[in-house]
Amino acid sequence: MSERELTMAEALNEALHGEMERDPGVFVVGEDIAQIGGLFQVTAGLLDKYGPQRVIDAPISEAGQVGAGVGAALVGCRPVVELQIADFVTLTMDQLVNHAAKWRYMSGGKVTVPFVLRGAVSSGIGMAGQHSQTLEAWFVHAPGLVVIMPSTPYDAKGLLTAAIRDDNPVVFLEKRLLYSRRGPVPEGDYTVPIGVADIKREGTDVTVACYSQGVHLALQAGRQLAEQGIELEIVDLRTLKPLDIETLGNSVRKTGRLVVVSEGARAGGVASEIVARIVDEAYDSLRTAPVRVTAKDTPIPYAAQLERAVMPQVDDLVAAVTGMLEPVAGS
Amino acid sequence: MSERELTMAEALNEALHGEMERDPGVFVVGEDIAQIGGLFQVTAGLLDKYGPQRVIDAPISEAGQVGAGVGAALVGCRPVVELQIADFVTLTMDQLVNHAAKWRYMSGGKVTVPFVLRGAVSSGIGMAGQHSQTLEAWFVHAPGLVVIMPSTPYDAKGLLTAAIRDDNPVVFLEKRLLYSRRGPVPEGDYTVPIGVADIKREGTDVTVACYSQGVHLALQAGRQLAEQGIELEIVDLRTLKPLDIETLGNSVRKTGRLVVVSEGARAGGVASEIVARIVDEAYDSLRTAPVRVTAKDTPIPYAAQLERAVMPQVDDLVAAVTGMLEPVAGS
Amino acid sequence: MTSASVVGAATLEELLLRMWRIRAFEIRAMELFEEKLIRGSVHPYIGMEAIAVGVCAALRPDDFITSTHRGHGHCVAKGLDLRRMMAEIIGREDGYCRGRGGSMHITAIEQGMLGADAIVAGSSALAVGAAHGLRLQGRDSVVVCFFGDGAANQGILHEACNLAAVLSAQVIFVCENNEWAISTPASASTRIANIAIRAEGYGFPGVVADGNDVEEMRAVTEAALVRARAGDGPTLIEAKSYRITAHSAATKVDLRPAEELDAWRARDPILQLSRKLVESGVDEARIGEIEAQARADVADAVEFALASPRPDPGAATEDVYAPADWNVLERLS
Amino acid sequence: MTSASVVGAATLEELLLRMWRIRAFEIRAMELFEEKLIRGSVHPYIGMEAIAVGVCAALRPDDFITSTHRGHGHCVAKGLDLRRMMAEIIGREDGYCRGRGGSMHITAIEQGMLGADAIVAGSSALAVGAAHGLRLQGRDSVVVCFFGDGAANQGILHEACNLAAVLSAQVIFVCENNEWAISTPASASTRIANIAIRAEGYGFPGVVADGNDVEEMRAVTEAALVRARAGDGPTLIEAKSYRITAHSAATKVDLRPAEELDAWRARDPILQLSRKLVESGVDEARIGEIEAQARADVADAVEFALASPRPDPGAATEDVYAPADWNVLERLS
Ligand SMILES: Cc1ncc(C[n+]2csc(CCOP(=O)(O)OP(=O)(O)O)c2C)c(N)n1
Ligand SMILES: Cc1ncc(C[n+]2csc(CCOP(=O)(O)OP(=O)(O)O)c2C)c(N)n1
Ligand SMILES: [Mg+2]
Ligand SMILES: [Mg+2]
Repeated sequence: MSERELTMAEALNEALHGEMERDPGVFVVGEDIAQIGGLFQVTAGLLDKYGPQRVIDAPISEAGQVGAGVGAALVGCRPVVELQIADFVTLTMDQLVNHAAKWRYMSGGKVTVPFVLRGAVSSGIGMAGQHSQTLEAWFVHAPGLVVIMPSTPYDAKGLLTAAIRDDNPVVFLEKRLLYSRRGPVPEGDYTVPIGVADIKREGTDVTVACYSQGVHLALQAGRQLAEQGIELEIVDLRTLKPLDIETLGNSVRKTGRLVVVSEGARAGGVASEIVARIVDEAYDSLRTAPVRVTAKDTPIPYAAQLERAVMPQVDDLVAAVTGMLEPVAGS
Repeated sequence: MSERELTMAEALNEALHGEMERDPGVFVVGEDIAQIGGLFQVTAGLLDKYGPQRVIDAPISEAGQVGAGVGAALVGCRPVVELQIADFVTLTMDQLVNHAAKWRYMSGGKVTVPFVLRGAVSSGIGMAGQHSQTLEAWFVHAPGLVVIMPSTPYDAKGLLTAAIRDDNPVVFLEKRLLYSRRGPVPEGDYTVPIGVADIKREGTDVTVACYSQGVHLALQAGRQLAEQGIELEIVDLRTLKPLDIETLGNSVRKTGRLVVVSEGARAGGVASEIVARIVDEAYDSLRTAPVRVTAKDTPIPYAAQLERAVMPQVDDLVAAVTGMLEPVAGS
Repeated sequence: MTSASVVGAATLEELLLRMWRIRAFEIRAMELFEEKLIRGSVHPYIGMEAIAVGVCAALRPDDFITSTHRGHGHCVAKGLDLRRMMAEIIGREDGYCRGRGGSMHITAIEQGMLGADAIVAGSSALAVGAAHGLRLQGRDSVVVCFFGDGAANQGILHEACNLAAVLSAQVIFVCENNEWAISTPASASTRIANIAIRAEGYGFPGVVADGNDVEEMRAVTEAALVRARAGDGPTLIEAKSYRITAHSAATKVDLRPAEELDAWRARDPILQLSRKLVESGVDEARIGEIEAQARADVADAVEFALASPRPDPGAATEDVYAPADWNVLERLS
Repeated sequence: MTSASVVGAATLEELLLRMWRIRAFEIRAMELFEEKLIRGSVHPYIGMEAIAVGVCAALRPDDFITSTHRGHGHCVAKGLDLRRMMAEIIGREDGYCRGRGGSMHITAIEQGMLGADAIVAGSSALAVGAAHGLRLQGRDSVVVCFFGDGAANQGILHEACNLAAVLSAQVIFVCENNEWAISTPASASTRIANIAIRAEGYGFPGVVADGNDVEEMRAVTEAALVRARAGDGPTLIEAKSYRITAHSAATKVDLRPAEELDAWRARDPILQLSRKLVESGVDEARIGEIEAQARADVADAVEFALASPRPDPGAATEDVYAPADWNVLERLS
């Protein structure tokens, strides 16, 4: 059986086609998603198949779209709202956090909000300050939300399918540079379980906790370091909330060392959260201080070499790993 | 010289009076802040003195108010916008993060945005899910913002004065339960420096990093534990961004133990960030794993005993401290 | 008591009873707040009863509403159980939200109440999405979105109105213009006399109605329902009214001029309807009975609520997430 | 080249030169994007030049504007230096933002340009606040807020318009209705024919103008300026126009019907103004000179920009915060 390869954008598109076919309550809303199939073609072909009531080119009003998604979810639909660029989530934080995330709890557990908010994280291509942010840390800090960031086409299709079927509000962030990356994707229906990390590379020396684009930085660093005899264990978290602390903890207990990679800003980022969780979970197994490899605490600049300077690079990860393996003076 | 005592609300009010008197570019905007002086009287008396152009009862439109603040700051004013309840900041995240926080950097450092956003954090009194959040972790994760949360009337007046004079956008969060707490406050002009923590209690056994209401939990726990001969060192961070890692690091290097208290939700919270920073800064000085005492990962429920159950209590802090002082089996 | 039926053409006496139930509920709620049995806040609907009762009298049971911080009146008018409402606002296990939500968050989807919302204007987009969802399900149920004059200036309302227009959503926007938003008069928060005119900017009808006249409220709602069910899209109804009480039970400073208050007190919707009924031949005593009935219903609700158990603190972390494969305790970070 | 003067009553020839400068700039920018010298995106203002040039011709140098993702035209019209603009959009140190901002974030407060904003409608509230700030400073400078037809449906615009009305802020809202928002026609994103009518909902005037007629744009702006400077509050000007190019240099699918595009091409504002000048006696050759001059200015700007140094990566973390006592490197978390 030859393995079929798709881009991540195609994989996501298949997930949407599959779920819209399967469940008439699934519908998609967003800017420029119907007629042209979205700027990144993730919603391509849906309008022709499912019509304008289920595939909606919405007016530019992100908060309204998210709020409408919540309302439709409350009456039993499974809306999927696309943010053209993930930064625009800033406009929707009230509908997302004060509404989607809390409605179930505030109702005493009586209602469910099966709602997916997808968006493209667009750093790395010069889109500059207002189009390059990745804010997963905010969502992790909003009880009631599920947060997913896939790194491969396979995971993307399976996780988006799982997200749509999940009865909770899900924020699903797609790194734009990954849309065109290819990988094997089975045809038809499958899910990748939410809350389960995936070990993308086994190793014995240092655990790398990562997700989305960070996984690819880690894989590249892993190849480089293997040449020096250093074996990374790469744990692709895939979902940030819930976090698969078990898999990550087991890996850290094995290697005794942890590097966390995140493209989010450093202060208050997901990397900090993961360090704190591992401190709770596996402190005594740590042979050295966990290290965070993150974006710097700046807005994202436009010029190429500036953007590169503030975003985490493979070299930063390599340096972090080799730094923690050096014998510490006096210990 | 007898020490004058004021409530925190009165202290904040003095800071506003002082700065409006001193600088004609300072003006205040918010809901119900002019005619009735704000729900918590922080802006009392300003309208009479400075008139409706500088003390503005705005239409309910929080994003618009914040955006207007940014615009006024760009032309050289120093606006102070009040959010009646801090949760409503969800409505303003785009103006705050994509505009206030980034405008300077995106302009290549040419413009300044001297803007203060104040709001009341209202947990503890049954205001329920949409009126009880404390989201400082989000702001810490937004490069360009300064984040301040005072615990005493003295600090509140000095820090608000410093915030208004600072050339950066500042988010200033005031715990509503602290408004009526009294403490010594000097008359006239003074500032408390931004970015400098304050040791509210010296001790040798465990460092407690805290801020806002957390300081009062810590002080109470400190008194209880002192009776058992355990001496807490209570570091009131006061500003969360920039973080005074030096003072905190020195304390941890002295005590070898850290508990972080935050009323924010646990996952992705400020407590996680502080643990990660101390892991960077003073890992080798730690004698045991740092512990976080935080709110649970839920929206805030209404009923009293539920709200108490999800918010961090003095007992939780006491248990955390005694837990980390118990001899660990096998070590 | 059993929940009021909202089906069919209720008689004026029935409408009066519903209005009295709201008022009696609010009076008791304010007292319970003073007695510290209710925490947080209570925003009484007193003086505005004709709006919710008139609008909801036109609805079918399978129609929906969204509500506000000032939501008790909408709940009662939609037929919610006073007992479970009262249990909720004093924070007990038998409350509609098991004490999690409180006064500002009563939700009862099974009765068409999508939820009260303490974010001013916050539920407007929810209403639009719910309406669109119902359409997809082939249902002609309509969603009514209540909001205040103060809420009219929030961005989300603009987005919701425009989206509703574009989708021809089966939504009715009901602006409860009670002239004030806490301490801010509507005249200070906009430059226009009638919020209803904003509907033109979205391309659907805007209607000004007397919010103290329950029959007029029912009639304008009926017209809007016909439009909505036919797929012709939303209507904005601006109900002119007034809150006779202060903004909330916790309000300390109330700026409303005495004359203004007096003028509106004279136009009290309950008073007006009672007078009308008497003029049409109903016995004064019967009016008294209706009030007594409502007060008795509320007394019963309070008794029920106070007897209801307090929620178990150990359950405080439940129900953040809906059940799911991944949702086993140890995976929840 | 030196930056175009925008003071006083510019002659039609001067206006044509400005319009040509915009067009020539955009043509080169699209080429440079193709050549990968420009990253991210370029949203050409081609076809809409009469709006920015007409509006800005009415302004004083101490008036302000806020701009959008499609902001180059506003910058040129406001008199910004083509060299520093070009250096910015190719990411060099001599750019207006030292290469930090790029095409969507040019800021030049010293020239009354408060900033381009890549958040659709995002700068509308900024404009209102800036206007209020200017008033507090005793200045009668006016702030013009440019935004698109797509932007008109964003909540923040509603809030900004209402706030401006309430404050009688010296703001002019200029809606550049170019009929499309990426792939979404204005007719699909609202149910109204003229966005200008929304002004009524805020209580200030709304005017529809021919956005391809530079003189009309200048005239309606002048009227709005008088109003604004007199303290009478904002005006909404809806400029009907069209973008002749696709949404951005990166656009792959363009849905615009060929006939629609052709019809608007025939109404090209540069063409129209050129024709008018010729009709009024100006030499065809002079028109050609103006175009040549603009192209030369842009060529000079490109040369300047390419010669400008790339920003130092080591400085990438500077300027996040303004200087302050606390702002010493080791305290910055
Ligand atoms: C987004 C938001 N801003 C502010 C508040 C605080 N607040 C509660 S009620 C209210 C006034 C609302 O006025 P209106 O919409 O006219 O409703 P009314 O209270 O008059 O029924 C305000 C400002 C809030 N709850 N939500
Ligand atoms: C808040 C926000 N949503 C979406 C986008 C993506 N986007 C960029 S331009 C654009 C269309 C804007 O249309 P319009 O306001 O008509 O301006 P035009 O491009 O036609 O000049 C969109 C949707 C954005 N930049 N900001
Ligand atoms: Mg009101
Ligand atoms: Mg457009």
